[in-house]
Parts: sequence; C-alpha cells; structure tokens
Amino acid sequence: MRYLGLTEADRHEMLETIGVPGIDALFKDVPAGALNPRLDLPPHQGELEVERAFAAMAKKNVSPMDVPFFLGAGAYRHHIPAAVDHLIQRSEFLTSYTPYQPEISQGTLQYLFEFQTQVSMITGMEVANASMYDGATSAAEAVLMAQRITKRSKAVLSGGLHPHYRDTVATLMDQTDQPHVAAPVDLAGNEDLSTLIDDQTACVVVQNPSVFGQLRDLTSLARACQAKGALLVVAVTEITSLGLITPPGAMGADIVVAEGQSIGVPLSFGGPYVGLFATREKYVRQMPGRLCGETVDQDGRRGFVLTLSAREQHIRREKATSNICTNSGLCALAFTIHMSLLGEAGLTKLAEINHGKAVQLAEKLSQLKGVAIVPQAFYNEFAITLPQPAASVVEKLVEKKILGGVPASRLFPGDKSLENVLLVTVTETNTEGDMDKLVAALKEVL
Amino acid sequence: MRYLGLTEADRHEMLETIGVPGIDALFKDVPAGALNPRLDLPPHQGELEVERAFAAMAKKNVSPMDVPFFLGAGAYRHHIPAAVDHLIQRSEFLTSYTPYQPEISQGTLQYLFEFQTQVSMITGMEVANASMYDGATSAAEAVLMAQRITKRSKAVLSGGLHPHYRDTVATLMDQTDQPHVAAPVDLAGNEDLSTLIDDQTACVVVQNPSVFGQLRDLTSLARACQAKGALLVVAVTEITSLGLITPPGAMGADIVVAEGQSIGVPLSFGGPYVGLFATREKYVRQMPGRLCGETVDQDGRRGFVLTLSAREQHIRREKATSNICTNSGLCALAFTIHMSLLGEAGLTKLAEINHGKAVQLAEKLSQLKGVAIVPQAFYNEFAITLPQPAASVVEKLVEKKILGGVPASRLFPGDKSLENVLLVTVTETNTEGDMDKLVAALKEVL
Amino acid sequence: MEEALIFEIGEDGRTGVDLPDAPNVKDRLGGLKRQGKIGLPGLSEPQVIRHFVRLSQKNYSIDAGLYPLGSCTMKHNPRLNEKMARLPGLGDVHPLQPVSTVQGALEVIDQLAGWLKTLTGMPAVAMSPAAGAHGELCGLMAIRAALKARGDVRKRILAPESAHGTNPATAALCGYTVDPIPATADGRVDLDALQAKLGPDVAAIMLTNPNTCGLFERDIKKVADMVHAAGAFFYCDGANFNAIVGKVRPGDLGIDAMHINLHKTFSTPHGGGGPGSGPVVLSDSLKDFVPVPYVVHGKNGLELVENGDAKSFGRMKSFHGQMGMFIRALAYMMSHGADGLKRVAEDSVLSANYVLASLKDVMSPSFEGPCMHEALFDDRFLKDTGVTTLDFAKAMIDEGYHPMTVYFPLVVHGAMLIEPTESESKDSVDAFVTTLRGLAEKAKAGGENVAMFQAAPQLTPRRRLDETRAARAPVLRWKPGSNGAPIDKAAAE
Amino acid sequence: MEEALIFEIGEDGRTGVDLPDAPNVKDRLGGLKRQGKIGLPGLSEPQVIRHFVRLSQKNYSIDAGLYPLGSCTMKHNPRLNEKMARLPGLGDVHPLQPVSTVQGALEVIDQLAGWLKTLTGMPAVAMSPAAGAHGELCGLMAIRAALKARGDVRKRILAPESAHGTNPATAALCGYTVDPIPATADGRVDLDALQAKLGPDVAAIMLTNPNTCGLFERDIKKVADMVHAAGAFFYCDGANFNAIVGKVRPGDLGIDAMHINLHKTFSTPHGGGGPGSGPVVLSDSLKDFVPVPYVVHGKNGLELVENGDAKSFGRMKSFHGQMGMFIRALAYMMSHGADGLKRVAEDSVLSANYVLASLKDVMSPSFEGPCMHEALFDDRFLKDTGVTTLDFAKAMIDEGYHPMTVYFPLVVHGAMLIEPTESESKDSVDAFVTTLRGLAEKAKAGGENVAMFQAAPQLTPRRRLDETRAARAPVLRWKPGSNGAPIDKAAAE
Repeated sequence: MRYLGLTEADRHEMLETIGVPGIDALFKDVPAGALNPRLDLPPHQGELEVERAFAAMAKKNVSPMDVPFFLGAGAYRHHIPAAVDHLIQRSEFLTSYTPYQPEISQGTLQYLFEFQTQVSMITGMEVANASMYDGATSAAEAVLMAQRITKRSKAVLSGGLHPHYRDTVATLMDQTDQPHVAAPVDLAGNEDLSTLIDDQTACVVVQNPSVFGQLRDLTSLARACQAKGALLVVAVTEITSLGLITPPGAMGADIVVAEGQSIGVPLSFGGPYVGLFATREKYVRQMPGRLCGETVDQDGRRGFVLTLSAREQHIRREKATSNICTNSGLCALAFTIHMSLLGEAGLTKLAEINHGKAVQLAEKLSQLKGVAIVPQAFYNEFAITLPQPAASVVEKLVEKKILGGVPASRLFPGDKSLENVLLVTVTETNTEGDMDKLVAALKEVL
Repeated sequence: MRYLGLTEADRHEMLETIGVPGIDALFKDVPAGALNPRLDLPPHQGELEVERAFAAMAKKNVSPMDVPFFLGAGAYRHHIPAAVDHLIQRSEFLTSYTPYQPEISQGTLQYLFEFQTQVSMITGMEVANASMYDGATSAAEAVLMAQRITKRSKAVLSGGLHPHYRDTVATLMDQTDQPHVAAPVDLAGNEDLSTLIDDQTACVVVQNPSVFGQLRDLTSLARACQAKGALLVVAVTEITSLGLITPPGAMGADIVVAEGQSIGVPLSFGGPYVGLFATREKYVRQMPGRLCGETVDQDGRRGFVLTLSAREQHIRREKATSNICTNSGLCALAFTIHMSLLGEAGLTKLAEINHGKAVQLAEKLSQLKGVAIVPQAFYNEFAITLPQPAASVVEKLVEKKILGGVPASRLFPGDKSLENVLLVTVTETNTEGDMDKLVAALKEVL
Repeated sequence: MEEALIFEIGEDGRTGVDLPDAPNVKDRLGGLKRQGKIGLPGLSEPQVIRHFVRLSQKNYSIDAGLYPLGSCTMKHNPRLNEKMARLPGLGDVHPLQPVSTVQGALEVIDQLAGWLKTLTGMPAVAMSPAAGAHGELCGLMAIRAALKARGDVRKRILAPESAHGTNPATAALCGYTVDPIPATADGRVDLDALQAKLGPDVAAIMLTNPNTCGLFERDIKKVADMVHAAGAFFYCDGANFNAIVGKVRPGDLGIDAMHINLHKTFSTPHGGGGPGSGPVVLSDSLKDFVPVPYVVHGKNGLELVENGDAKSFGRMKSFHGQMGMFIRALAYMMSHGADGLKRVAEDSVLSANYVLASLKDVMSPSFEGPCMHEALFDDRFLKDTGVTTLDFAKAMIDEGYHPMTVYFPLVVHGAMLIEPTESESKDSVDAFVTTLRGLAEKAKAGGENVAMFQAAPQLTPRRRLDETRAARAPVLRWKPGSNGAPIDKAAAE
Repeated sequence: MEEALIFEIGEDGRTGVDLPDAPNVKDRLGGLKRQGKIGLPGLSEPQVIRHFVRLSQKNYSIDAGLYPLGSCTMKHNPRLNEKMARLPGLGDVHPLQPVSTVQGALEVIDQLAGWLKTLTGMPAVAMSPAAGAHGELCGLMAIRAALKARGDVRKRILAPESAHGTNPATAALCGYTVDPIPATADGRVDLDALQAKLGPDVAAIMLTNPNTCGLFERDIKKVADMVHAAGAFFYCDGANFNAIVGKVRPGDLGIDAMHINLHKTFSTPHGGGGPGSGPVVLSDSLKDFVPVPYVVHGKNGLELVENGDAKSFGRMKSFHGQMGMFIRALAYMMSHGADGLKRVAEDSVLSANYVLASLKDVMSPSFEGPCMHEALFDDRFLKDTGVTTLDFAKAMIDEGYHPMTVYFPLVVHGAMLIEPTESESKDSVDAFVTTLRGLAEKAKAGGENVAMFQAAPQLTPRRRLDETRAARAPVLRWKPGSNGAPIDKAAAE
C-alpha cells in the first residue's frame, strides 16, 4: 500500500518491542464485538484506477471552460494566474499545520500578515483577521460580534442580502433564540432599513452590490446605524468590485464581511472558499478567528506570531469569541498571491474590465424584447426580468450549451414575484463571442 | 509587462548611473541600420489570451486519453504517478542550472548519482552517465564511443533497429564519412549479424526487443563480437521491458543505450525525452555526457560532484568525447522519482501487466481472419501482418475514434514488404474494453 | 535570507499580470467609483514567485519531516488527490449550475457520503460543515433541533476536562452551559461522576473517542446507555478517528453524532491552517435534523435539496460544502480501500505504542498503555531540571523536528502528545525516538545543557518570539511608513 | 538535515505504487525472463516525496534568488508555460499519431518557427535539435551538406579563442579541424588575423555574437563579407541572443546559420541541466540542407515530412524535436509580444551595464563598455590579496548568492562573467552590487578576511568538495555495502 510506511517485518519488530502478541492486543479497550467489523467497501486501488473513476465523474459535469458561462450569485469565475496554483502547492505551504510554532512557521505567518493588510486595504477598514470559512459564515460571525459589542440582540438583514447569507445568519441566531428581522426582498434596490433599527438592534447587515446587482451608497444607512447605536455590517460577495467602487469602510461600515473566492480560489462547486472579515481597530478583541501580529524575536528581528489568542477557543474555551479553529489558510494564501500579482494597477484594471463587459452585455440584453435590466447601478452582475420563468429559460439555454445565469427562483424558492428574474454575471473570462451567443440564444428561446 | 523587473523610473536612474542618454546608446556597436527593425509580430498578451490560444491548438489534436490507444514504436504511453510531476516542478529543481557549484547543488547531484545507479542496475551494466538527449542520440554517441575504444570505424546496424535510431547514427557517421552497414530489414527476427562483423568493425548495434517487437537472446552475438574485437551496443526503446526480461548486461552487451521516456516522462509529441547510456567500468573515460561522482567535502562528509570533466567539451574542447552540453536533467529526475516509486516489486509488476495485456491482445488479434502476429517472443509490442496496407487501416480506425498502432510504412517508407505490417503496443493504460474495441473495429475494417 | 513584506518590495509601475484594455463604455456605477488609491503594491511575477518561494522556505512541513503533532494527524498528503481536485469538470464547476450539468459533482458527494456512513456504521451524514468545529456546531444544532421537536428544552452539555477547546466553545455558541466531567486516574471518563451530573436538563454529552489522552474510552457503551437513559444525546468528537477507521464503527458504540475531520483522517492537506472539512454522521434519532443543502437520489438522477423540510434546522455556509476536500478525501479512501483504511488505524496505533514503549524509560508516560494513535507524556521527567516542556519542544526544532503538541490536554502537567501517524517508516520513527532520548538525557544531565534548552531554537529563521509584545500592542497590518521592527530593505532583497 | 541515498532508505516490502494483478496468461518471452533481482529499493510514496523534497532544499534556484551566471541567461521561468505544456491534447500526444490527429501539435511547431524566423530575419529554421550544442551540430551539418552539394570539400573551421567549448567540440564531431582566431585588445575578432586565416579550405567561421566577453562584434558585417568572399559560411552561436532579441535581426548581419537556445532566451527552464532545445535558423544558401522531420503547409493542413529529399542531410534525434520546450517558448513569446521581447533585450543590457558601472571602481572590468547582457570582470582587483576568483565566488554563496560564471571566457585571467537578466528588479540588482562591493573591499583589506574567503562557503549543505578524489577513483554509482563515505543512516532519516 503506497502510502504506508511500515513493512511486515517492521510491524513484527515493533510489536515485539511493545511486548504484545498482535495488533489487536493494542485495541483491547474496544468493547467486545465492536472490533474489526466487515465493511462493504472496495479494496485498495492504484492511481490509474482512481483517476479513471474521477475522470468518469468529471465527464458527467458541464465545465464552464466548454460553454459560454454567466453564473455568479456569490461565486465567480475569474482567471487565476498559473503562479498562484503553483505556489500554493509547494510542500512547505500545503503540508504544514497552523503556525503554532512560529520559529518554523514564519512563511505562513508572514503571508497571513500580508493577507490581513490586503484585506484591510481593499475593504477600507483598519484591521482584518486571517480568514474565515466563507462569506456566509463571516456574516454570521459578524452578527455575533455585533451582539457582543453592543450587548444587544437583534439583527436587521437587508432584503438585498444573498439568501444563503441570510439563512446562515438566521440558523446561528436560532440556536440562542435571538431575534432577527429579514427585510422584504429588495429587487428594486430602494429599501430603507433605517426604519427597522431600534434600540435593541445590534446591527444591520446589508450587501453591496446586492444579490440583484444593485450598487448603493451606504453612507446614510451608516449614519442611521450610528445614531441608534447599532453597527453596520456590509457584506461583499464579489470582492473584485472593490477594485473599482468605493469601499464599505469609506461609507462608514463597522464590520465588512466578504467572500474572497474571486481572488485566487477556483469555483470548486462551492468550496473551499475564503471568508474575509475586517473591522475597526477598537473592536479587535471582539473579533472571531485567527489573527497574526508583528513582534520581534529574541535577537530583536521582526517576526510574526498568532496573537490575541485569548479570544480563541483553544485558550478561552466556552468564553471564546467563536468556536472556529481550522480556517481557510491555503485559500487565504491563494488570495494573497493573486492580489500581489494584481497590485493596485491590476486590480483596478481587472475591475474595469469586469464592469465594462457587464455594461456591454447589459446593453445588448436590454435590446431584447421583454427583457429589462433591474439595477440602476451595478458592477459585473445584474438581475434581468424576462417574459417567462427564468428557471425554464436557463434549462433551454443548457440545451443550447450555454450556462446562462442563476434564476432568482433557485435562491428565493416560492417567491412568485421573482419567478421571471435571472441573475447574470460577466467577468474577464467572457468573450464578446460568449455574449453574442447568449443574446442570440435568448432571442430564440424567449 | 508581468515578467520584467524594472519600472520606467528604474530605467531612468540606471541610465543615469551608467552615464548614457538612452538605451540605444548601449547598442552603439550594432551596425547602422540593423537596430530596431520593425517586426511583424503581435504585441504582448495576458495569461488568459495565451491560454485560449493553446487550448484552441490542443483541441485540434486527438488526446490518447480520449480514445483506445495502441501506439509505441519508440515512445510509450504509461501512467505517471502524480508525485512525479509535482516534485519535478519544485522551484529548486525546475529553475536551477547545471550543478557546477556543488555546494549549493547537492540536490541535483545526489539524484543524478541515484539515476546513474538505477540505470546501471536495470541495464545490468557497471556504470551509467547522467543522461543524453534521447534514445537515438544515445545510440549515435555509442557508435562514436566504440570507434574511440576499438580505433576502428565500421558500425553494423541490425535490421531490427528502429529506423530513427539507424538514421541518427548514419547521419552522424556521414559527417566523417565513416562506413556503416545497415543489415536488411529483419521482420522475422532471425538475422545473423555475426557474418557482417569484420576486423574493421567497431561495433554492432542491435535493438532488443526489435522495432517489430521480437525479443532475442543476444548472448551468441555478444560472443561473436568479442571474438572479433568489436563491441556490442544494445538499444532498448521500451525501458519497462527490463522489469521482466534478461537485461542486456547479462547477455554480454558492452554498451547499452536506451530511451528512458517510459519511466516518468510524458509522450509530449516526441520530446523532450531522456537517453540512457550505460557501459563497462573500464570504458568510463571514453563515455560521452555528464557524470556525477561521489566524494567528500572539506569536513569529510559524503557529497557529490560532476566528475571526469576532462572528457567534456567545456574543458577538452575539440578533444572532448562529445559535444553534448545541456542534457536531459529534469527528465532524468522524473525517471529517478518514478523508478523510486516503483522499486523492484513495482517495476516487475508493471512489466508483468504490460506483457500480460499484450499477450491477451495478441491472442485476440490472432483470431481475426488474415491477421498474424509476427514475433515469436515479445514484451508489450508486436508487429502484425494485415490483409491490406496498414496505413489505410490506421486511417479507417481513426474514423472510428481509435488510434490503432503505427503502420510500418511510416517508419520504412517505400518498403513494399512492410506495407501490410502494423506495430501494436499495449501498456497498463489499456483496458480490456480498449482491446475489445480495437478487435471489433479491425473486424469491421478488414 | 531575510524577506521583506510585499508592501516594502512593491513599487508603482510594475505588475504581475497583463490585462487587455477595458471596453470603452460609460460606467454604470451610479457615482460610486472609488476615489483615491487602495495602496496595494506593484510587483512583477518574478518578484511574487521569489517572495512566496522564500517565505515557504521558512516553514516546516510534513513533506520535509516527521510532524508529530498529537491530535492533528499530520499524515502524508498524496499528490494524486491534488490532481483529482483540479480536474477540469470537477475543480471548476459552479455551485449554482443546473443540477443536470453537475451530476458528476453530486456523485462525488454521494459516494463520499456512502463511504463515511459505511465506515462509521451510521445511517446519515451532513456534508456541509466546513471544519471540525463547524461539524460540532452542526451536531449540536441537530441535537437541539431534535430536542425542540420533542418539546424538550435542555440547557446543559457535559464534556470532559480533557476536551478540545472547540467543544465548550461550540456548546456556548448554541446557548448551552458546559459542565465538566472529571476523569479517572487511568484517563477515562469517571462514570460515577457522569451519572451524578446527568439529569433532565442535560442535552448531550460531548466526548472525544479515542480521547485526548490518546486512550480508548473502554466504557463507551455504558456511557451511551447512561446518556440515552437520561434522554440526552451522545456527541462524539471524531478528531481522533484515525486510530479506529476501518477497525471500529462509532455507530456500534451508541453514538448519535460525530464529526469527521477530512483534513485529519482522510488526509486533505492542512495547508497552514485550513481549509478543512467536517462532515457529521448522524444516528437514526438525528438523521432528519440536518442542514441544507443535501443530495438525494431522485427520478432524474441525483438531486440537490437546497430548501429543506420542517425538520431541517437551516443552513450553515454559503454553498454545499468543501467540494475540493471531498474529492481529495474520496480519492484517499478509494486508494486505500477497506483493507488499507483498517491498516491505517492499525499502523498509526502501532507506531504510537512503539514510541510509548521506546521512550517510557526516559520520559514520563501519563498513562499505562496501550494507547491509541498518540502517546501522552507529561513533564515529570523534567522535574527539577530547569527545563520546561516548552524548552524541550523548542530544542527538538534545532534537531530538525517539529515539536509534538504541548500543554494539551490540560489534564496532565506539561503535556507532550505525540502522534507519529501511519505514514512514517520505522526508520523515521526510530530516528525520532533516538533524538528524543538524547534530549531527555541531556535535560536530566543538566548543567550547561539547560541554557541550550532555554536558548533553543537557534538554527531557525527566527528565535523565540515575543508573544507578549504582540498581544499588548497589536500590530495586525502593515501601514505605509510603519516598519515596526527595523529591517534593512537592501539586505532583504 | 542529512539525506541518505534511496538505496540506503529502501527496503523490501514497501512500494510507492499500487498496481492491479497482471493478467493470468502464459508468458511469450521466449525464455528470456529475467533471472534474479535488479536490486532496486522499495520506498513508500511518503518516503519518496520526503527524499526528493529534502534533496531539493539543498539546491539554489532562480525562484529563490538572483542567478547571475554569465552566458546562461538564468531568467524567470513563467509558470503559465509549465501549465500550457501539460494541457491534455498537447502534453500527451504521441509523435507517430496520424497527422490528421495532431494538427494542433504541428501548429505549435509551425507558429514557433514563424516567430523564430521573424525575430532573426532568416528564411528557414530547423526545429529538431535538442539543445544548443545539438543546434551547432545541425548548423555545421547543413554547411557541410551545402559544401558537398557544390562539390567543395573543406576541412577547417575558424573560431575565436573565447568560443564556448561546444564550438570546437562540434566542429571536431563533423570532422573539421579548428583553427583559433585571436582577439583584439578590445575583445573583438581581429579582422587582419581572420583575413590571414581565411582560405579555400575554410568551411566556416563559428562566431558568438554578442560574444562571450559580453561585447557586440561591431565588425560583424565585415566579417560576414570576408567569410562569404572566401566561399565559407558564417555560423553564429546564438547563446547570447537574449541581448538582441527583438532589437537586432541576425539575418541583417550576414549570418548563415544560428542556433537559438530556447532554454536561455525563451525561458524554458534549465531544470538542473536540461532538457534544452536548439532550433537553428538558416539563410537562403542553407535553407534546403535541413534535417528531417519538418513541418510544411500541405493541401490537408499541416504535414510532417519525415523522409526528406536529396538535400536533407538526415536525422538528428528520435522524433520531431523538443515539443515540450516548443510550447513553453511559444507561450513565452506570445506573452511578451514584439514589444516585450525588445524590452527583454533592452532591460537585460541595461542591467548588465548598470552592474558594470556600479562595480567598475572596486572590481576590474576586462573591457570598456558598453557591454551587452553580461559584464565581464577579471581578477586584477584581487592581485596580491591571496584571494582567487574561485574564493571570491565561493564567498558569494555564503552571502546568499549563486556565483557568476567563473574562469570563462578563457581570454581574460580569472574571469567573472555576470549576467543579471531582465527579470531582476533594480532593488535586487542593487542588493547584489552592494554584496559584491563589500566582498571586493574585504578581499582588498586582506588580513583575516583571506581565511574567510578560502574557507567559504560555510553555510551550505556541503563545504568545498574534493574534486580530485572524485576524478582519481571514480565512484559513479551506489553498490550494496559500498558506503564510500561514512553516513549515519539513523541521523539521515
């Protein structure tokens, strides 16, 4: 068996050293009858056989590489430079543990420090942590953090918040029977949440751009929150947008949570992704997740360590700010590398391309009969209304070998008002040819 | 431009330090009119665009992954463990130079020493060098080496030698008008080369198994060579065969040349591959190519260096044993890693599978009307005779999405006697389903 | 070599990507275009590659040496699994593609679920949790939902003192108070104390088995019976599943829920701290109380239930789970097969007991053997030497080893928890034992050696770091002009 | 950490692969089944990974630092190129597939040929040579064939004393005698001496341009005219093409044949010593005298000519050329474009001149500038210090740098040839210059410093190695029981 280190001869010698007659003597504490069950599973296989099995499964999927592709809604197809995947596969990154021994983990620690800095910069916030599981779990942790800070319990959730984020927050709050108010679905992008804020409100969670693509200025909402002692939590699902638009920090956000997948992390059918989490410096001791901090070593040289672990479960146990332990280190590394390659100029240009192409497609689509673009202002994603149910349009597009978008009904099942709404995303990976194919296919289908 | 290190500001500063007004001042020695020609070439492109261009070219090929595949004739499709490609891409291997500074190249040097040992072991020879370009160039270098050792000029080339090897030898010998005798094509595998050896014969070059798959005992040929003072050069194109069959060294070979591609190196449309070269210890100073040797460092610790460089062009110039400089280091590394993973048991079993499957296919094919298996004894490759020209059969199989083998006419153009001969190879990558498809398709086609 | 931060290396006028010009369109950003710069540095691709290659060279890794962190199961990560996770059609599919276009992806999830259910002997598994602690959360949510469904609100969770910190933290997140159960002298749950603590307000017990002392809870079936008799559920922390995979089915022991760290037992790489994946197997009594989404067999093949029925307790993360980790774990399982997985457990337990036997005369084992896949020592052998567990661990670094887990579990003093895993050869374990024996003898010999221990490590990119300083005035990001500690930029290039 | 040989680590009973059972058939090996063992060691996959990872950690690489080897062009190797070379449908096609099934592969070759012809201004290119020296061989074979075709047997090749060793070795392989041409005081070919040597038996001149002193042969057109007037051919060694790519077309200079090291100018990785690739561009007078195979445009698309007409001089290797390198080189070219490639030449020349200017006061440049992409120094600045060029180079290692090329070219004493390449940032070059200045000053200061130089390197996995011992009684392979130098196996694990 190729992954096992011991030979039969080794095993015999080792049993002898231990002084037991056979391997099952080491399992003597296992209750009678529970040892060595018969398992109805196949025996070991070589690489070639395993590869064949996965290749067969992969073939049953339609790869975004092979068709015009316009899906987004929380997960985005972007081009990842080859250097990213090469570097994250280096043994020293891939096969190391959490950097609890900083002397031999400076590589991991320094990139986490760089990651925290990048996340702070792009969100326009003062500090960021070393990553969470994904965008939705970041949002849920943000609500808990706001509760700790404000000592209030209620959360107000925008009607433009991705339903998966909304549900993840709600599920966690349900555990302690905390109240949350989900505002009505906000397709038009004109909700006024300030009326929902009361003196029990810990925070307002709003997504920008919204799940329907609407881009909004949150400054007045931030003021309203501040006036009532609530925190403003801004969620960003498409992080490349911050290459082009005013960051939440500049609009007055207290906590920014985001899905970092767009930078460096492949779609991978939904995971693993990387949750970003940034806030104000004054709240840092209420933050969840790992933090990497700068310090010096015995010789006075700059170095990095995991810090403020008095917040964490392995030290504080039931009093921890979160139960999170494993986070998303390697995805954070991919993010850091990709962002380093982009730099200021690259991120800006990437965002301009995304937006520019989205504007182009919006213009083409809006010329189709019965099709209307929903958001006034958007980045690379927008809802459109169709003259028929979006889900069946998407299915018809599949037959034409086009993955045309996400029907809103997939995210808001049962909401009749959204039945004809389709979410369409354009990134730098879409060619003009892709767009023309979508438009032509829609023309036929509608 | 993503690969360039200098900014515009850097360039200005550097020109100032140098003390020239502009970059072209540094090119002042270039003849007037020859500087800065207009080039009709496209401008720089991003990764995404380059990837698209290559993906489009890749799509115009039929990948062996997608069809039943039975080609060999000097290049073989084998499964390469994932660890191989991962390890050879480590920066420290991929982006290092020839190990001329041994103190910071022990990684490369040690694997070359291991490679030399593995090659010696499997060929059954005393020593091996650190690799050549490929099998054919190894064969040509072997003839030159035999000439140096015997101080004779004539080479006798077996009629079972791969025509590419034969031509490569001949081309090199032509340069100095050296005589070589190519024996008649030996489809049946019963040639007697001993009659061609005379007192001007430096060496006999014979391939085992032959290009038609015939496996032969070379012991008596070795004796005949020895009796006449000529060297026996044995070429092996399918190195995995040595997991199962008696190695050339045990049959009395003086020099063994081989194509190492089957172990660890992808098909890659013919290159880069890795030439193996092994001989007797007494001839080592007449060997071409790099050699790595064991020694000790200043502190007495075992270490490795390139050695016997008095044979090489960078020291000996026109008196060198060869003009070779760059060889096939990274492919040699892939070979060493794959061979390390296989080990004695793995190489043996791999060879058994290859042979077993080939026997299975031979049995199936021999039941087809008009089809006959040519070699009496073979490893994983054999010529078959068909009732019609093999080239057109192969084209008909392509239409059925099968890559069915190499028509002998591709290697021996114009030889009418081989027109109906097809070379068929089976490896561990072929399933029974593949074989059945080939047999069924041939039944239809013939 | 020193390596500066990217922010110190970068300069305007350089880039690591080339992008075509953006389409020339009028923007539709509604006046929200960013004003001013972000502040990100510009680096060429060669600079980025060199930076991260150099950083990597400051890390220890399994690929370079034994990594004996107890409770972390730092085993070999096969490269085949990395390759499979990147196959076109698997690594690049979108979570919201029509299910007809992702049948293969759903098959991966379904197959992995099948393996997990068979290996644990449990009827159901929730696949979406993103890590072990997230799995615990899922398990407690399922328990809470089941209790709620029977109208039985309970408020207390029992957990041994030796529990992983995630256990109490997770319980707290679900609004439970945590009540510790003491251990017996032989390192197991004290049944009498447990009985005394059980009552109608106990929602569940959270037990790790094999436990964090590296021991199998031999009374586990009794524990299960007691807990069930009290109307509570039995949550098992599966962090140490590697010791029993293929060898013992938790379902045969009376367990109601257990998370499985795919990044431990099933070898998805730890990646410097994640991502992980923590599916939770569930008993009959909990199997309906699951999070969305989940995969079911429908009439058109596999289907994805994204909006559950009334019994589902909700959603735990953005999408369907850690697909990339599922692929790796499934490839690992298929490679090992039933025979290989059983061998994994046996060899990991064998190696740990071999370490225990080989060191018991020079170090101080906390408990009698046999242990499971990790061997626990405490610091009695260092008594009066002036050398602490921490010093001992740091001295191992200079010998070329990553230290074992130290100061955990909390139930013994100066704990050292060693888990060699089944990936190591006997030669490798022997060399490790030799090193530890040498260090133990040096520590006991005292004298000048003590200073060596206290100064360790000395051969590393950094020596011991000032953690107090880091926590007192946290510097959590680089700021322009804020080079906290002096670093010579030229020397760092 | 020490690392034993695989033969010392391996043991029977372990394997790094799992293979299914072989079909149960009667063998058809004709009695030639191997008797006895091969002797290969058995290692698990974790052992193999760890072994080679540890070995790699003993290597210097471009990815980790500046690699200023003159004449080797150690530039950045983009990872995109590695990815392209591995695309299914490109990396896995067989050389003897029907040409209808490899049109994309032929297109790669054809496109690359197009770029090479345009960049050099030459009408033809032979793609199959496997490396630079192989390309030289191809060029001389073409020249020999052309001479033969006109019935003009010539026996002498002229080459400057500063030539790469491959030049005379290649000429000898083709049966030519090599006649050296002296250089002028300013490092160029001495035209008078050349004229004196030219005659009816001279087949060709082999000249490197830019030459190995890092200088552009400013009289190159005159040289070409003189050579052609004598009825000989002009072979140019293209090893230093990086200095002029996109900037000067060799075809405009009167050259008849020139090989191009794709592994230098076009960045295919050096890989610790290959594989390389050395296509040869050919002038009108040589373009028919090519090796097989080659690609032509035919009526059914691209076609592969594997058996040439009478003018083809034969075959040089097993198949069509180094396809894997072609893909990488083409990806590199497409990424740079015409604008980027010109910039490559400019920046590489700029950096070398910057090094020259920055070090000329403390080291001794051999020639007046401007240089091309490499700066040549000799050891005059070390005169009477007791420090040699070798000592100086080894001291650089302890400072974290790979040394420059030393003792080449042979025409200056104790040569040090520095080629920074265009991939390096100014910060990186500045740091390198600072280090060299420091070392030069230390060497001149003498005293205790000399011992430091002579003892260098000290911070490496090995210190200076005994090359004499290696050559006197060569140990070229491991043998059972033959541990040449003592190595502690336990310590090595």
